[in-house]
Amino acid sequence: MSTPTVHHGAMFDTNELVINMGPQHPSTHGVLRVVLRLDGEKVVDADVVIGYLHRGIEKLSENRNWTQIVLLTDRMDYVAAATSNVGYCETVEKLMSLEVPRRARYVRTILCELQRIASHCLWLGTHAMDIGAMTVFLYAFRERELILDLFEEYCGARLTYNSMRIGGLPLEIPPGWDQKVLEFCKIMDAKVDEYEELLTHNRIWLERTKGVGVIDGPEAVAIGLSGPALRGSGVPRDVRKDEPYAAYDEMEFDVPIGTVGDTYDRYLVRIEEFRQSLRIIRQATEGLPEGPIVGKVPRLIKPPAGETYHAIESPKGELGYFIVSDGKSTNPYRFRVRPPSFCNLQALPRLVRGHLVADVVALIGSIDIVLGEVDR
Amino acid sequence: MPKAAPPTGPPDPPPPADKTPPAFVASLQSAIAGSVTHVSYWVGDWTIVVPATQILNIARHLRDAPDAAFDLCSDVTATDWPPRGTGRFDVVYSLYSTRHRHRIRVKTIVGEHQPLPSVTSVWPAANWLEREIYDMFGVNFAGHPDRRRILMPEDWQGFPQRKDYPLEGPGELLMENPLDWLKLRQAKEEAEIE
Amino acid sequence: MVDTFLVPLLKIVIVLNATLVSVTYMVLLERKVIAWAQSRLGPMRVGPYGILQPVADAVKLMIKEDITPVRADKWVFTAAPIIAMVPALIVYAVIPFGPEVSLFGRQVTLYITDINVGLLYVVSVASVGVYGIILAGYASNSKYPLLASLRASAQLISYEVAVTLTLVSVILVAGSLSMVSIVRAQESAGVWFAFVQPVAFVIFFIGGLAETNRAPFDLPEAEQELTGGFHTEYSGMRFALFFLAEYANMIVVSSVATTLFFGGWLRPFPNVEALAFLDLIPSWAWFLLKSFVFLYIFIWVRATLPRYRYDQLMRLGWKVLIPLAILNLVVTGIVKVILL
Amino acid sequence: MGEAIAFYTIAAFVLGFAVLVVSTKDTVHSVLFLVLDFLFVAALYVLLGAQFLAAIQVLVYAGGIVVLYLFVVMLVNLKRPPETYEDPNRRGKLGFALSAAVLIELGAIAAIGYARPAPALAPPSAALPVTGNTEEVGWLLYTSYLIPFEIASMLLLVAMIGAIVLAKREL
Repeated sequence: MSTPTVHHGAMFDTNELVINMGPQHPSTHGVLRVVLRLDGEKVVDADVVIGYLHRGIEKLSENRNWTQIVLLTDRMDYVAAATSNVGYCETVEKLMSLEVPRRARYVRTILCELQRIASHCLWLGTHAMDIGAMTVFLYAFRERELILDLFEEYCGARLTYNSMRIGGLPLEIPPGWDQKVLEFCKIMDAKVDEYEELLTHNRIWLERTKGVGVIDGPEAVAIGLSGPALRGSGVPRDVRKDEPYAAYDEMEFDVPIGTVGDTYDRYLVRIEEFRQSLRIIRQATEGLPEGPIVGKVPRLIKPPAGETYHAIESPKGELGYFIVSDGKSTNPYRFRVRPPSFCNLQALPRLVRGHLVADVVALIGSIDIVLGEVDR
Repeated sequence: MPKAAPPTGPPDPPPPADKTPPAFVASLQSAIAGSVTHVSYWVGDWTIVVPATQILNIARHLRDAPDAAFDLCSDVTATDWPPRGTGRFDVVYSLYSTRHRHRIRVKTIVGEHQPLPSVTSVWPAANWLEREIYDMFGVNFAGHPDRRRILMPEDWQGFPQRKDYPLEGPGELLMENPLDWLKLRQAKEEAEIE
Repeated sequence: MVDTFLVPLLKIVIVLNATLVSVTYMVLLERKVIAWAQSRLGPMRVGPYGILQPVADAVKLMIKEDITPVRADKWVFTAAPIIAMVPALIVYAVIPFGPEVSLFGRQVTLYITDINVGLLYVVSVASVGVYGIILAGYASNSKYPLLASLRASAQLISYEVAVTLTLVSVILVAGSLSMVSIVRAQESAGVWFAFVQPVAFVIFFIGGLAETNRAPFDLPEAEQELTGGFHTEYSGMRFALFFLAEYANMIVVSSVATTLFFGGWLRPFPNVEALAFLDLIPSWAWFLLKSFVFLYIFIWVRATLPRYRYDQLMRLGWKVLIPLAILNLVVTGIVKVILL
Repeated sequence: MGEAIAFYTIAAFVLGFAVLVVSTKDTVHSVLFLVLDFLFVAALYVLLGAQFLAAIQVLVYAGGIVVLYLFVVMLVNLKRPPETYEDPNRRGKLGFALSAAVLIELGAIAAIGYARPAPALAPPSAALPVTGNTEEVGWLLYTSYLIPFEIASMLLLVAMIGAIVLAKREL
């Protein structure tokens, strides 16, 4: 990094302090490294250094067959693995022009929304913890545990689910599972209110989040923010509404947006998304159609030559897959992920400039990144 | 698996007769002459192929023209087609308009050392995405404000996402010092001959 | 001989040991209370309900490797935890745990000493404790601890002003600086000073949270921002000393709050004869009970509130608490002059 | 006897630390010795029966002012080598002049002290140590020394405002 520069200020020579936040730091949510240049406690500039968790998933995927890749997508956003699975499978289905049965699309919707709640729980917990509210962390993890139980019952895994197949679902949902999902919705409704009681009107929380990291709509779009971080700035962009996938076109839900675009707005947006997700889960579970769970999938998956980009709304933002098939081999020619965390993280230096060190952790939490996805 | 000849590029089929390209493609063509060399439609996605030299003007037009208004650059990526020789890389921009809610894929073909103007000035979002392409493919972005490696270590040799990059990786030594690695490999081969 | 040396010495030994034991158990209490607040169990493995956890912690910390960073200022690095710990302990010299009682046929006072500037002594000794934190941050030769120690010194000095101003208004009401006399003044007034000086009490308590680096003012040791703050580079017993000093300070603040605002060892309503049965509980037990309530509130606050930011903390201290404390002082003075 | 031993021990510590304050190379150590020095001076006050003064000494000097010193010392990088050449003679001359002045002053005080022995101190009243000297100090400050006290507080106020004006130019 550059050497500290000496300012000749009004009266004294003051040194800028260069400080390495991470890659081992309790609030960088993994192995993120932020090189901060500080003037006192004020951030003059920040440089984000990533790649510590780079496993070459894109390169790996170009050497695995189409089915094996599902399992690699688990390892990207490991707090929302099912969403990555769905995104990948839908992209391949689009490439092959496969018809997915309605029941499978409904279950996908349920899983995606459960996953969104789980991911937001983790976000809420760590975000609150970064700002010092430690109890919310455990409350949020308590509810996330319930979702993990549901996933475990569905596919046997608790973190990396491998829960999708190209063309549909690998498994029929267990008997009684839908009832459990509805029960969970009932519990979660009350819990979201509990989180809000602890934080939404808490004076310290308001002071710590309001006016911190303000970014307006057009700038947020330009810098590539997506998902709740973009909606916090008042841009009603939601892939579920704009380019519906799975069964979202049959669901009724609202897209919450913020007004100012500060950390508090992003917080409110995600809290409201809890409720909207529950609403979607209820609709999908109650209206779950009967029928097959897998469409007409050829035994050997070999999409015709061509390329496509398909995006879904992951809990972090727009998760896109750009896949090129050469039509000859059994693995993709080019496998590209548009990771929402990566693109959102890009805005971090812009957001932290001029704020204090304590706000840096609040802002890292507020854009909700998972380093597994940033680095792939 | 039989070793097939390496592909030379995506088919990029032209749109079927019943599909007409979106209006902004025509207006782009008329605003900047020769800007769209090919229009393709495949599984619901529209793709235009544009010349690399014009990319900055095209990007600006696509962002600012009211009928296009592509304000969100959702992805920039590349594909490597080694048999094509001079123009081995496809650089693919996936654009989205939050106003009109439509998408377009803009594709341009560049060679290994051929400079490609960076679109960071048009879409700041492209900054890291282009850095990643540089890191992974070695595409030479001109005018990029911060052209460093992003995912790989700063002293990494080679560009891992290229198709001719060894799958087993370069080995520990190559990473640190490629010359030592070459000597070591040579010595090893000579030892085997004896 | 017995009265001048042996009894005080015995008292010092008892108070020191009781303090150190209660400090270790404070840690357990904190973990337990926070665990219950967060629907967890807390430590459960060492002994029934984890009751021996402090012993295990102490053993662990003692046998841990004690690391001194290579480029640290070794003397200061070693001295800092001691400087933090000692003031926290010697404050107990003037804390009155109870009045004079007769024990084994001898009149014994339940405090080590009662000096006529007792309150001032508490404040001045506590003000020296900040050196431990500042020097720890400086001597570690590391950036996070340095930032933390800068935060700490600014924070402690700012809040010391507010706390001292509230103490002055209590002194005005009590008419004495001696801790024992202040309790006696509450006895004769028949009311706890918390009801006479509610504003002073609130400011004192907020200031106390800040002075002991407790949530929501735990900026100098904010784990999420400064990776642990001033004790980042410390390990083993030296780290434990900082840890113990923080809890010892919490007990000091609770004890002082009890003495100044909640009648010290006095039972509730000390002048109401109808409640005389409350005297069955010995005076020191009342004192400990009241202090315990404060300690519980300390922990409770930590489990509930997020952390303040540095500038907000300073704003609260300088723009809210200090003006309020001055105003309170002036009003107290005027009322006192009018009433006399 | 015991008091005398205590006094001379403490005085020796005071002087010893004072020497260390000026002789230590490391500025932070020097500040630390200053704190110790203040603590021993406070002990001296206790010995003289002035507990109030002792407590104030610790509170204000050790706990307040020196913390600010330390603050400054830590923030200002003093390990930098001197950048400009300074005339070694000039400093020597100034030091010589200063120490000579101090010596002459000390000599004059000693000579006058010999010539005029101090008037015997009034015997301390028996009631005083029991009630404490806080009241005494208060009475003195607000009666005999009211004007110097008020002037001192004005001076401090002026210094404070000056410091704020200097530090915050954009106000």
